[in-house]
Amino acid sequence: MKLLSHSWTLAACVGALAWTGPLMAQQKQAIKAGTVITMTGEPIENGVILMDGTRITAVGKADEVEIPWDAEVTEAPNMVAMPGFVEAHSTDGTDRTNETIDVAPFFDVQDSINPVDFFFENCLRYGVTTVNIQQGNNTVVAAMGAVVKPFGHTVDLQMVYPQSGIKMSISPKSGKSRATQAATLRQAFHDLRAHLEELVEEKKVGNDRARREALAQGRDYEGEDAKGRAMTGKGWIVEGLETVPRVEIDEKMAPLLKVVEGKMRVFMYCGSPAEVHTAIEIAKENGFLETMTFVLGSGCHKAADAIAAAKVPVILSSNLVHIETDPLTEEETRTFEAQVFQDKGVTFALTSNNSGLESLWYQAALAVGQGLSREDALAAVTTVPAQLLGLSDRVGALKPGADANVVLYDGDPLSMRSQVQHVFIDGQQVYDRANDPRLKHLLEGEQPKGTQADPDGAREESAEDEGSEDEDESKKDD
Amino acid sequence: MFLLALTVAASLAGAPPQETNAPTVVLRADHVHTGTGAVHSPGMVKVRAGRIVDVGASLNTDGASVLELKGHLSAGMVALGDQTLLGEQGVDTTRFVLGEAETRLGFDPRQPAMQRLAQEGVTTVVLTPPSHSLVAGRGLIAKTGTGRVLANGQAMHVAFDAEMFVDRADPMEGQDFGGGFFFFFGPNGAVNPNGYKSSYSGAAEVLEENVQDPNSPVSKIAGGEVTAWLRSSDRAESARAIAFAKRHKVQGTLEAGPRIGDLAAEVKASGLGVALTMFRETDPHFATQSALALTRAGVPYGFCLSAKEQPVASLRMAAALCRRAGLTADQSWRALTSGAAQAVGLEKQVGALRQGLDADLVLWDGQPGELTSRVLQVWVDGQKVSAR
Amino acid sequence: MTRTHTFAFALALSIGLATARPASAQEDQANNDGKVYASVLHTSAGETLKDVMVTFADGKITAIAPGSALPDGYAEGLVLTAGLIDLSARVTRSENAVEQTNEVESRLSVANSLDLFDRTWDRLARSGVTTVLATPPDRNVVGGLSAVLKTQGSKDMAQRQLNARNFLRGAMGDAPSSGNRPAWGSPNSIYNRRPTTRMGVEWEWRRAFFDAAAAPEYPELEFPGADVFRAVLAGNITLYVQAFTVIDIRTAVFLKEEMKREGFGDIQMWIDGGSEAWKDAQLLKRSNTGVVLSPFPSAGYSPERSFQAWRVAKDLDEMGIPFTLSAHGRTEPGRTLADQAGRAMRGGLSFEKALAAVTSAPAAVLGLEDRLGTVEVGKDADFVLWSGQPFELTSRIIGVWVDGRQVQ
Amino acid sequence: MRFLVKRSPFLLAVGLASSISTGWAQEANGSHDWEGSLVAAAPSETPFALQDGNEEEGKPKEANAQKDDSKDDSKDDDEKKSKAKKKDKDKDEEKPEPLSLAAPQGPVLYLKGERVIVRPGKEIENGQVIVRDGRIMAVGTDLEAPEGARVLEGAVICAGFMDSFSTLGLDRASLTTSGSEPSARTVDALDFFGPDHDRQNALKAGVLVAESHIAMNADFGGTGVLLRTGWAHDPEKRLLTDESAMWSRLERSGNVVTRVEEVDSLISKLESGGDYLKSWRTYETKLAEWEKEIAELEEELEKDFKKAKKDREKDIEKAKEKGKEHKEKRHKEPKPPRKPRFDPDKEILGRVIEGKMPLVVVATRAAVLRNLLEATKPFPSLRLVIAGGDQALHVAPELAARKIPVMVWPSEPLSSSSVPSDTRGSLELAGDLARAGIPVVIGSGFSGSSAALPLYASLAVGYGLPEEHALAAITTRPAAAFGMQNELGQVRRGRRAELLILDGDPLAVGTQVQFAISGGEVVLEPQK
Repeated sequence: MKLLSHSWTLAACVGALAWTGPLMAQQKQAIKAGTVITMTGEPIENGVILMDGTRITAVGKADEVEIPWDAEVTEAPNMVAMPGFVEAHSTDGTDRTNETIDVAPFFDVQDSINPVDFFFENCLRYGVTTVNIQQGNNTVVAAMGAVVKPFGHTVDLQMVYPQSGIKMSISPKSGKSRATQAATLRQAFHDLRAHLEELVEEKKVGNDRARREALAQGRDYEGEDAKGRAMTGKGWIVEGLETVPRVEIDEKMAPLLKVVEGKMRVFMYCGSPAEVHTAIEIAKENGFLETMTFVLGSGCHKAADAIAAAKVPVILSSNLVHIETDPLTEEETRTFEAQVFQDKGVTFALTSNNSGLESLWYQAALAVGQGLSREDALAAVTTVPAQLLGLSDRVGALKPGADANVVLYDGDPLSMRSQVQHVFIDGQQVYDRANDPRLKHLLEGEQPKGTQADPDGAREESAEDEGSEDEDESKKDD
Repeated sequence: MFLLALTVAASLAGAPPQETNAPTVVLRADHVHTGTGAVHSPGMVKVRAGRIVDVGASLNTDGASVLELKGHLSAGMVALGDQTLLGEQGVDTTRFVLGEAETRLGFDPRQPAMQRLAQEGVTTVVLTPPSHSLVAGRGLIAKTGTGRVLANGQAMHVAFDAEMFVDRADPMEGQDFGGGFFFFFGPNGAVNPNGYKSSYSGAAEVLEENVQDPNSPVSKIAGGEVTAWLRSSDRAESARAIAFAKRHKVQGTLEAGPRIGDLAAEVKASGLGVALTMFRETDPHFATQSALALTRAGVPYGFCLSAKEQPVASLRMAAALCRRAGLTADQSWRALTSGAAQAVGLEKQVGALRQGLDADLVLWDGQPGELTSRVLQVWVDGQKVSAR
Repeated sequence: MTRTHTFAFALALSIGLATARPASAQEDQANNDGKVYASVLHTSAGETLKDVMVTFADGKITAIAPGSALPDGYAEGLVLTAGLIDLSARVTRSENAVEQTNEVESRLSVANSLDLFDRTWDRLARSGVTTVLATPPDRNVVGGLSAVLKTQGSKDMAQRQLNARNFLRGAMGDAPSSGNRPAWGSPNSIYNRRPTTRMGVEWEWRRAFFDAAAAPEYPELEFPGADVFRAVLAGNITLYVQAFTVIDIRTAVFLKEEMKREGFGDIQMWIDGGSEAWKDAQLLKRSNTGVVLSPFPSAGYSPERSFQAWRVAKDLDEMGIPFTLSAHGRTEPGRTLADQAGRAMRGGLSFEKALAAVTSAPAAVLGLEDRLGTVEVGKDADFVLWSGQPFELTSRIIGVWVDGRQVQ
Repeated sequence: MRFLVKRSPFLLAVGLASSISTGWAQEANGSHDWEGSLVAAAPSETPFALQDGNEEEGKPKEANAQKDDSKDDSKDDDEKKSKAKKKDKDKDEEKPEPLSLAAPQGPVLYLKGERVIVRPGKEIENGQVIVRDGRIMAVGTDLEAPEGARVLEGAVICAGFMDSFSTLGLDRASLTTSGSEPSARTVDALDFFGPDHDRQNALKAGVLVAESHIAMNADFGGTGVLLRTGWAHDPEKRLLTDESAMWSRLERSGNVVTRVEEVDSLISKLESGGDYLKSWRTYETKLAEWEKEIAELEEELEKDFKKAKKDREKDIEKAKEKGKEHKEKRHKEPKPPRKPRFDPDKEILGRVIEGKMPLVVVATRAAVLRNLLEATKPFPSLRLVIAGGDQALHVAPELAARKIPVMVWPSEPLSSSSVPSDTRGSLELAGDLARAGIPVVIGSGFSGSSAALPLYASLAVGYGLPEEHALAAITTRPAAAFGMQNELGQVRRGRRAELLILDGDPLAVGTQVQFAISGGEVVLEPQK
């Protein structure tokens, strides 16, 4: 049996290769929709989206775009087409959100993403087509994150942009206070610098000793040529790093070196406004201010000036309206944080991470409700997160050359009464609400194929009594 | 231990000792703060038989011994609603309504804490019975130095705050009935023979019954025959207490929390005095604002003794903080003396240096309202009780 | 155990800062008349008017002039609806708001336990809720009588309370027995009461009704509060029972039908909670029992919680069972009463039905349909002004008026 | 985030003990109720000098800090409250200097006051003060207002009050954590974004400078900060120093044995810090020697390289003839010294034991204090400050001799539960300590509020602390305790401009702050 399966897979691969040629060619598609929201300009009434393989080739008015004869056309006259939502920062989709050790930049989230996690199924249901998976906030320096598609049986099939950035936190992890957290974070960079200086020193001392030995022995000394690369970066530089081959650097610290050299994005969680100024100071000292993005807790709008001055983009907390009661006068002040950041010219993205309140469409709609314009609200869940992740040319908008990620709604995407009907990722339809097995089972009671019925009917656990009122999921501490 | 069962040899004489040909003494000091607005520098106070006969810049002193004093002379301070002085009195949980109980019978006026209060300048203290019940009986007013208990100072203590809801309703705690446990079932299965209530509405119902029942001692507070001490902590409880007082024309004092200022108008309309449980939390903002509001509304108020170790220092600090929040010097001094006396209906007996009042005098080495001043000598009912 | 007066005076004090004194309890009556303009008015009485100017005086609506021009200073696209009504607001219900010394307490009302100074009233008003039914917390089998009041107004309960229909509050299931302890063990607490099981709770109900009904003939069965039970049997007081799971709902309906069978009387009953009402809707239909739906669970990560649970309103509507929505007093964004109506619409309920479920339907249940629930001349001037289509996430509440006075 | 104390009811006490009656009884019968009291009872007979603590050897500050060598031990004849003029030995160096010609960065202020309290015990009638570039330029009685200066007038001009133990700007977690390390810095934990009432009230009450530090219950809680309450929202201007002191808490555990070990571990950690710095210094010297030696060796090798080359070629030839492999000559040279591993905790503790930063030890019991004083004797450079000190009178002579300030705060001692009630300090503690010649500092304390600091000082006067000592306890003494005596606490030329203009005596209850000047600018003025 084992031999058979071996040969079987071998044949399949060969066959697939043979087939890809025409298959790829044959995969031209066109979607005709009542309205097309391109995110690159005004929405187009009855527009067409042309797709070839995994890329969008053309977007325009039905009469202006000529559909090739061999393109498979999807007619959706009374639907709204828009680019898939982009989740700027999510800690779901992995088995555990944080390591126990404080500084662990050498870990990689790819090793813990679970492709069949329920989170990905729910992403499709709400039209999210690109997710930046990072570790949680309960850390000092966490693992390297990755941008993935919520579809695919293996992690590498899902992969869009591996090692997309390192998650750090300036807010105290459990057991630490603000002072000890800041001290540990500074210490991590201090250890890196000490390690590099030690390597360069050893190399230098070694070379000098060899040169003197040659003198003593009467040999001509031909020094080794430098096998490493000189260190670049805006924070601090260790001179002479070119003498040290990069492979000799402790791989536990190598990712941090990329951060200091500005080659690795940093997602810095900051839970309270007081910590913003410490985070900016550490980022400036260690040269990653330009590549840092703040992941903010609620209330950080108070430090918006410092954030604007440092020109750091932010990912807002899913709790859009910050509510604070003055303990003295018991006055309640409500602040819609996105507006504060917009007025101060700070680039901001919305996220639904652990919000428990539906998904990105819900956040965008709530933002419009609080006074943001529709364009800015939609941008904050499509083009802006794409820009933060450095994927502006691939996702977040319907434009020629971008990935063919398209979502079809049966009405205005921000209305309570419209649902996602179809989702295309890389030109392939990955979700169709009409035959969503889970919804069919729940709403029509239809038993999915190959499963037996729950003996006493789908007993829900949602019966709450006054005691165990369904607490808002955002209390889930991650 | 039953409160009632205690017998105490308290000197129960109501009025101060009335000798017929008592000596007259004239105290002359650099400054005499009458507490009614006038300050005589220098000033004299003529005292006979424990009472103030006359106050003025200069009085004829023939036939009286003159006492030269260096410093500032003022009336003794009046402290309200103290629980610390009742020592280890057990809280009586025998019944939800204890109309007949009298704190007077269980109180030792000679205890050291009373002497300490006198030495610090507090000459009159108003005690309320500690209680976990709706009505805890009659409180008492006593002079700290001499330990004299005033006859007319026994207000009926009625609770409107959550202190009265106690989980243990059964007096038989720890008493064995022989042969293991058995218990009485209340009317419908609850073990609560003493009629304890667990809700504001339940307590309100029992209070109404008692006030309307002529042979319950509580009914005497209706119409003001007996003064009342209504204990409340938050504004909702204070509002209910004020409504009750208006409904039954009750006279007396409302013990209120720091937010009472929001109800200053209602308190003024009800005619009740206020005992501010001043600074429970570390932030006095509400308490000082309430003091300002009560002063503006013309409601007489005083402060409650609260800190166990430093009661008088906390009293003077409360007045100082109200002064910093905006009260004038004599407004804050009035809250320590005549205002507090008026709040418990004793304005004709203590709280100022005026003709006819008790001779409670304190000699300070500086302005009485200043925290930097120290108490040098104290007289209560005309007798010198301590000197530095 | 001396209760030392432990309110230690905290010398560690900060000097009071002189802020403005909060408004005095007597709101001045002068400014509760004025007018409101809206592009669209949903009257909840079946009409939708365009470009409307509503004028009101002394807290009552005096005129509704459709078709009036947009006065300057007013914004385009505003929508006006009647003030929202929450029948299960669960506001300021501290431990001491229900008499727990006996298991069946029907005489006392929650009115004298409510704290009208609590900030929750202002937050509720700002979230669009203008009238609430306040009930005692569910610590007893029968908690007592309820109180109907507006979310703004005088701080004196006597003036604040509306004389609406009376409700006797009770609970099915294990909620009331959760605090109890068996009578043996330490017999020193009012919590040594029965029942400690669901059956015990049901027995208390049945015993109370049977004793009350039989007391005229057998005087020894009379107990304090029996007259309230008789008024419930006679239908003058509505029985308002908390029941979430389908088992509790069935128990409540069986109790009602048993009383009818015994000839004691036809109880008017409403269920508070009813999140599993859809599982046995026939029973409710048959017994003509209404449901005040508890807040819909947040979507979270399992569709069971959202898609299915949010459909309950549509299902009950299709089966013709009277229902209203409630938010259990929550006022954070995404959890207010308006948001519950939005979730009902996402579950399939039409906008008109959703609006009725939070305005005219609860007004009828309270017996105040002559004063509340719709925007009509003569009614109370309770409105909510929206920046766009109500209950949508993309619009928010701009103004709320209670008795003609705008809420700050 | 404002820290609202809801724990057990907070008792008023300037280290208040139930033995308040001692103040009274003690007077009458002369016996102090401390066991075997060391202090003569009647305060009025014991003359004591108002020492200004370790005035002289202050921390070296920037250039124009004038070396203040005048020791102003004015005798204070202490019959209560009399303001008799004191004989003032120090020279009157208030001659106005010519103003520097450079244009001023900040505003120039000209303050006029009927009374200018230069420092507790020394006043000028109808004086003027000129403030420029954040410093006091001149103090005198006949100064002209510089052109363009803003004129501010009031009854009393005095130095801003300083709270030596406040909790301003720190959240609860930072305050109560016991898991801190010496290298943790309070400046990272400051948060003034939450509700700000405490700080605003403190500013209105005249408290311009406050010391805050984290980790109350840790053995070493990290370095505290001295911050300006008037500039809390400006990250640079709010910090006077981010290394005010290292705080350490003793009596962390209940039982006696561990309490002794606590002192030993404190000292051993400090010593290891000192050794660490020494090891770095020896490393640097050894490295310099090694480099010199290597340089000489290299020079020599350079010199006879040609010779060595020839010899080598010969050897290779010889080896080839013998058919053996040529073996290179062994080259030996001295090894470079080993660099010690960087340890931030030891580094900071080393600086503490070398006196760069004061060490504030929170301790109350006599036994622990005695043990601590004994253990710190061999380290003269250590600048020790005692905080709490409820039983400090038992070791009063040594504290006075070593001029160790004792910080008293009006709250029950930190570990109220484990301290037997009779030892709790009483309102008289401040007075008794001052009479014993110990510099007294008053702080608002763990559960205190900075805004009431001046009232605590007044109350301390009401219970026996002479008025000048009380004013010193909230101005000059805390400045000296944190090594800022040449910077803060007095109205003298060269000092930082942290000044108040009051409408009455600083310790009077009714006094309000008219203007507050911090960092050379007006931070508080009456609303128009």
